[in-house]
Amino acid sequence: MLAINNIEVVYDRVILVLKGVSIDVGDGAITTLLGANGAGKTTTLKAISGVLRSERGEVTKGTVQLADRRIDGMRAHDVTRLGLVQVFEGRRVFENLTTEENLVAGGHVQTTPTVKQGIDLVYSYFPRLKERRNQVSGYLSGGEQQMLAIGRALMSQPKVVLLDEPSLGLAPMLVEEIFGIVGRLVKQEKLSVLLVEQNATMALAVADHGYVMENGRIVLEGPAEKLRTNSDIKEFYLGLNDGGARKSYRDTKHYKRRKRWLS
Amino acid sequence: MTRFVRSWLGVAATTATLALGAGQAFAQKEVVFGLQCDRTGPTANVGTVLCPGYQDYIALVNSKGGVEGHKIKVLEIDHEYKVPPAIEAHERFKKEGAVLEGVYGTPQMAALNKKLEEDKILGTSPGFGTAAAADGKRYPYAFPIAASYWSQGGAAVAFAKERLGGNLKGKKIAYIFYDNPAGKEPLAILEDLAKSEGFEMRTFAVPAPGLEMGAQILDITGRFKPDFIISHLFGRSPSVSIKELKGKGFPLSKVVGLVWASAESDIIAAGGWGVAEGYNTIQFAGVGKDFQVIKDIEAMYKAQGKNPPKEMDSTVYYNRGVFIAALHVEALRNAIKAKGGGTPNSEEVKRGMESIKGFTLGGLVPPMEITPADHEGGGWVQIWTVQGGKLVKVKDWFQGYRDVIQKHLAAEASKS
Amino acid sequence: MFHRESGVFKTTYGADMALYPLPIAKWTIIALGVIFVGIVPFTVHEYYLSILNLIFIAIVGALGLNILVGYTGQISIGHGAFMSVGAYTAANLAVKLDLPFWLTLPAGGLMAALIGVVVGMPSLRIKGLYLAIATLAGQLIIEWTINRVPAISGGAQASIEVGRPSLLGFSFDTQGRLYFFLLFFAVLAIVATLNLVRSRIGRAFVAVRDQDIAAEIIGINIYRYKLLAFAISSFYAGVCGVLYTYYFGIANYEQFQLIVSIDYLAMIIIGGLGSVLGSILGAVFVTLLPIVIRILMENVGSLFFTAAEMANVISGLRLGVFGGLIIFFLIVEPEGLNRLWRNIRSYFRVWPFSY
Amino acid sequence: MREDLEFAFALLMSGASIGLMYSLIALGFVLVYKATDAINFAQGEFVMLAGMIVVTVLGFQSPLIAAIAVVVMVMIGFGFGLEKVVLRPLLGRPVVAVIMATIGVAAVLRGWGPLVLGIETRALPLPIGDEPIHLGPATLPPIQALGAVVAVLFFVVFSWFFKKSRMGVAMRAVADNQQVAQAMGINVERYFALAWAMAGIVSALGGVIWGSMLGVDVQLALVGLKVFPVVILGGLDSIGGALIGGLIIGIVESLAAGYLDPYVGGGTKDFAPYVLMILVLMIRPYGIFGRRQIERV
Amino acid sequence: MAATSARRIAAQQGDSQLVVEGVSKRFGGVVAVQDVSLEVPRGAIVSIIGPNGAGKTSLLNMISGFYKPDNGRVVLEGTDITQKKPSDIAALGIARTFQNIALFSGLTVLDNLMLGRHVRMKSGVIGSVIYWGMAQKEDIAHREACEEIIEFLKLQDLRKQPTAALAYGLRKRVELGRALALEPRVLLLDEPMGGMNQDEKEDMARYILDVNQERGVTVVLIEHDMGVVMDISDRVVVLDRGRRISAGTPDEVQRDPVVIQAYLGTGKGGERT
Repeated sequence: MLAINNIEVVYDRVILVLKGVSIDVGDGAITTLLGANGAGKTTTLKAISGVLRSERGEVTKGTVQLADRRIDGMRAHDVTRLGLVQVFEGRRVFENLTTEENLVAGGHVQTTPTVKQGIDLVYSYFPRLKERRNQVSGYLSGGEQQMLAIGRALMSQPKVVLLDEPSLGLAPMLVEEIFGIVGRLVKQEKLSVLLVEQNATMALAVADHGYVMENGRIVLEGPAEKLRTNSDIKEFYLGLNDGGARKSYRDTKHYKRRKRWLS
Repeated sequence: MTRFVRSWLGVAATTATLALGAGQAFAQKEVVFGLQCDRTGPTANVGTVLCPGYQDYIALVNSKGGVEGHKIKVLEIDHEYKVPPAIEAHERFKKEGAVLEGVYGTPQMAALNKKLEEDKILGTSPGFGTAAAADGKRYPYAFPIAASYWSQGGAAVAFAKERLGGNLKGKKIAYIFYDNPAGKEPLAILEDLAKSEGFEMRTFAVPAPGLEMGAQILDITGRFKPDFIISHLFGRSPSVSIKELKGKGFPLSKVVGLVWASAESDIIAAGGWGVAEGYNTIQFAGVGKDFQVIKDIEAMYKAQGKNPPKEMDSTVYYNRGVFIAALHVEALRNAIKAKGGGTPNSEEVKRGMESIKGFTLGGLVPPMEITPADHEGGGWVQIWTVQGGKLVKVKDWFQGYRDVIQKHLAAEASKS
Repeated sequence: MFHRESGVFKTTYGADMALYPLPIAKWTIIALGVIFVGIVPFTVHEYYLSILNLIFIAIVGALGLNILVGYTGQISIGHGAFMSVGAYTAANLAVKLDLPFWLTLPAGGLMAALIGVVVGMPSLRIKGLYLAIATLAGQLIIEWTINRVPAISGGAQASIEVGRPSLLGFSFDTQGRLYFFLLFFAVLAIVATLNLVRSRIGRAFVAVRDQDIAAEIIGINIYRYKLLAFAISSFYAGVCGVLYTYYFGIANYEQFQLIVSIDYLAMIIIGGLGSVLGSILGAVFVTLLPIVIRILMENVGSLFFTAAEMANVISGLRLGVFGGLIIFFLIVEPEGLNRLWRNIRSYFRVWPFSY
Repeated sequence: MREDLEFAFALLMSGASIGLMYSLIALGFVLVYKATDAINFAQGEFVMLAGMIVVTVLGFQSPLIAAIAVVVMVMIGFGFGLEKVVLRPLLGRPVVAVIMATIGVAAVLRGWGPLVLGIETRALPLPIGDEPIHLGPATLPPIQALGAVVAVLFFVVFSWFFKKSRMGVAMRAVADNQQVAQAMGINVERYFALAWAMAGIVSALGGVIWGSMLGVDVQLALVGLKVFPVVILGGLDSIGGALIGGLIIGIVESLAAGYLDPYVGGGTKDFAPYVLMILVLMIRPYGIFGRRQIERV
Repeated sequence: MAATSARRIAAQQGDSQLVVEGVSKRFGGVVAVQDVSLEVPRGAIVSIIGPNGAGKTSLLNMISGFYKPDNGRVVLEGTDITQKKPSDIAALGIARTFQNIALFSGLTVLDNLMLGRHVRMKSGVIGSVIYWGMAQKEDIAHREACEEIIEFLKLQDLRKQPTAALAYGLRKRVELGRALALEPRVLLLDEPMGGMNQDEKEDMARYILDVNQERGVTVVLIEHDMGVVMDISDRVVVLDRGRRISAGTPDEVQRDPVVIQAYLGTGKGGERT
């Protein structure tokens, strides 16, 4: 569905952030992208969705292919029109708009009747949003805002959704609820999802396929169940010891050097 | 790299031209006049007409061979009504050896007063600046050379008295003024006259920029209901006052504007000559094109194969520019004559200015007499009234309450 | 201030925190001192000294405004009014009590600081444009008050004449003498600002600018520091106003209207927000720009325009170029002349091995 | 007594009508701020430019309606261009930078406008007559009545636009978060340009009406000074705020001049609105109708 | 585990360094915190957990004085600090970090730490302007204290770097350093692990434990990562919709059915669909 081939991203014309990244997002599947802070995960998403341009970044090499169209170098609003939409980390809703106005804005590329249907569809997945439809979204709770952010993205009738850290700052129970809904969406609405997560346990639990990123490069990839059993992944992303049991933070030794796959 | 080189090229070019500019002063035997202008600031409506008038008159003089064999070079500097550039302008004039300078703007004149004295260069401030500067002993280098705000105030009351049948006892006069020092200056005279002439006066302040004065005009026409209005406004506000008074049905023939509320542009902006019919204006220089000197300037343009500039149609300010230039030239002429044809220095030009007498330029300049004691030259004004689409002279050169003005000047002098 | 270099090792914290961390910087300062004290005033025409004098005064005001806007992140478009507060305070003291400049100068500054704090009060609750407009209100109210209260303004003309400053019988009454007078205060202001911004208080100002909530929670009383910034900034403005007063020989509020506030804002924006060197460069630039444009046009413009057209073209051009340059700097070099200077310097430092 | 009441009523009417004229200018400012967060200190110069264009076109003997059409088109184009060249590169920069940039724009317009379009003061006659409209004891100049009507009309149209139309909602979304709006398929640049173009339309009509009232030359730009107390009082991003703010400021000015001035002998109407504005800000730091910034720690 | 048990004993003896008594806070009509009490024993690590919008950060804001509670009071070592200004509370020794990093981005790492010592410094305006002398001496003295923290947090290479350019995890560490520079008696940490990967979390946990054990600083922690919370806390307080629903040792809280129902869920995150 979505294929990223060996892209490079440069910020401010000098800072090389992505150094040849290739990712395949399967049709109707959840693909997850794991990695440390600053590894370039969010940049990858922005490079795909085209919002990079507004941050003085550009794709200098490689291609991004949505179905059979090249979308690298396209502007964000055109990419969205083609059926790919990004949900930003930190649930960036339009704080001064009401819930429903957020949804209307999300359906900007669609016709008015489609927007009406879309709103109903979103409410069916997120009934809580319906209760809050006329509330200014800046005052919604964190979980509701995350739901709104996802629901708003659905409004453009996307084929591919880029989901950036939906669990950030949410309570464990809400995280579960949201991932549950995402799972249902993928199945019922035939979505393809590229999921960026810190919460590797959760991400690998819902994903079909996974990539691990370090310093702007993909260092590891494979089916999710395979990654779950990888010993490096276990230690550095899941916090498990060799025996598979969780080790205590109390026992962590002093500031060990981080392992690098490629050094 | 390239940006860097380019910026240094710019610096080099500037330095070169600076040097060139310095060299030019020696190019020719000539006398330098400095002229400060506001062509872009809050009073640009004055400067953009007045300064061309000045320039044209000097060009005319030069085209006729100059003054007693001396050509005049005018150095004009636009200070945008800011004070520091006015200081810089003065220093530049001084460097270029200017023998006199036309200052423009009340705060600029205030800031330059001391410098003029220290550098012994005379500066003129026709129709603005402090009225006390008429006293040549106290301000030896400041030359109002036209009716000060005090004289204008006196003249306005004199005119009101005439219009109201020669007696102001029991009458009501409204004074509507721009709420700044210049606007307040005539108050001293007006209050004094209110007592001696027995009229009731009330003041109505209009804060800058005076784009709107509905409430003040309501107050005047609805509550105070005066017999006469003296209007001392600047910039855009005169036109607003004319329009508002007209709208409230107040007879404009009972209104007189001091010198900065009296130009054609004010009448045009107020909605045209029809709207302003009857409005009276005080002038310190002649108005209209019916002067030999104006015809000469037109002829000069025609001789160059050009049409006279549009600025000439705005005769009030244009003629004032000519007026200032003419007095400057006359001062120079006197100085050269006194020196027997030699090139005078600034001190000598000052004495030349102080001996101006009987120079009327065909009626554009009043019969003023500038003396070491009186730098105002007598405080002469005319009254012109809007009649049938143009300004018509209704009262020739006169001085209003000269005795009262003198009394105030004496009082000021005793203070310092 | 002018140099910073890697590859030099400091062995004490004191050396690491010094104002001029490199020996070469010390020599630059000494050289500048020799040029500005020993050479310039005795070789340059009085006209150019008068321009330098205007620049010196502008530097004091620009530094003050930069402390408020650049370092503390508060906006003021009422600085012209603070200058007039300083001016009238000094003028009244000088005329009515016959005080010398070394008393009237700090007095003017202090009074301006006091008024500045009052005008800055709204900053405790409002930010950004709202604050800018509140200070504009301060400007209008101060102007009105001075215009309306003869006890302050000295009468209908709102002008108070003051004599030239003098010290031990030496009167600073020519451009050449005023040069030393103003140079002294400009240097004093520069050194004081450099010290202030690297001190505890300067750091706190930047903290208030960058993250006011975090600043508060690590123990910086943001209200106190916002007002302190207004006070210090207005103190500079007041001193700047007093310097103008001595330089003009008169205090007159019409010399300090809104347009002055805007000119000073232009200085620090063009020079560089939050930079001492930027304030200096900005003051130089804004003062010189109209002069340079005019002189250029006087010489080059006659090729294209008649004398009559020239006058209008020069005026329009000056305003147009001034506005254009402000826009240009904001877009192309947001950090202002300060940054441009650093680029030039680093170009030279590696010269001839660039690129 | 009756006379006092009549005077008070006349003051109110005079203040209200001029206040709506202020709203007309302020609306352009609010539109731009609401959609793009940019603060336009050149609003007065916009109006000046529009006025100059109208009188210049009228100078070619063209009918008024054509002149208005031309000025609306030119101002739309000007708004577009200005956004692209000046404001867009300044996105995300501190308030003071945007303020200063628009002050720069103002200087450029004041410098070049008169050079190109004529320095002299010109009248801008509108075919609406001079006979004041009588409203009981108060009279209203027809030009102010026209200004008030246009201001209210704009208010209705723009309120509907932002609340009800999808384009309006999209524009508010852009104002809220540009990057996210982009990702929702909204062409942010087009909406920014649209906002400036709308401001251009408002300025064009503001220029026609104020130009007709004051005459046209460089000083027409001074009307821009009136914008600030109006928009701050009403709230920077509120269309209704601009309307009500204008009304309040106009009335306060009027009452200050009528009742305060006689006691202090000076022009209080210049700063009375600002004092009121500061008082309001102390209670509501975001203006009467402005939106509270949603801040989280 | 000796240190831990000593602390437990201190807690049982009621040596509470920080006491929050029945505080409430409403915003408009919304109740953010309702009648919440909290006792923080000297030298303990106390964690506050709960769903989003439970009022955790609001509670922290009330302790650090950024919000004034509608009811109740906050007492630090016997001093009522409820109505004190945030800056005064900081001066009394309560430091904190923020959920969304709030460093002074225009300043270097060193200057950020020096700012942390602001309340421990005294030079006034005159002193600062003259600088040479008192202010300089003071700056140097405090510089030493900051260098010590720089060493502790392994920030030596970054001293003169502007914080805006640092990686996320490092910025969190600098923020911790800035809080430590204050020489706090109580340290409030708002999601110090938020957005961190495993590696960074382990480092941060280690630092928190060191701060607590070696420097004897009492720690109040908001964190969503249950692993961290359960491992390093001495006590856990659970909030839900502004109310305190449970409190106790990590084990007690983990087993509390109310907590499981409101917050933790099945505890086997994600294993569904």
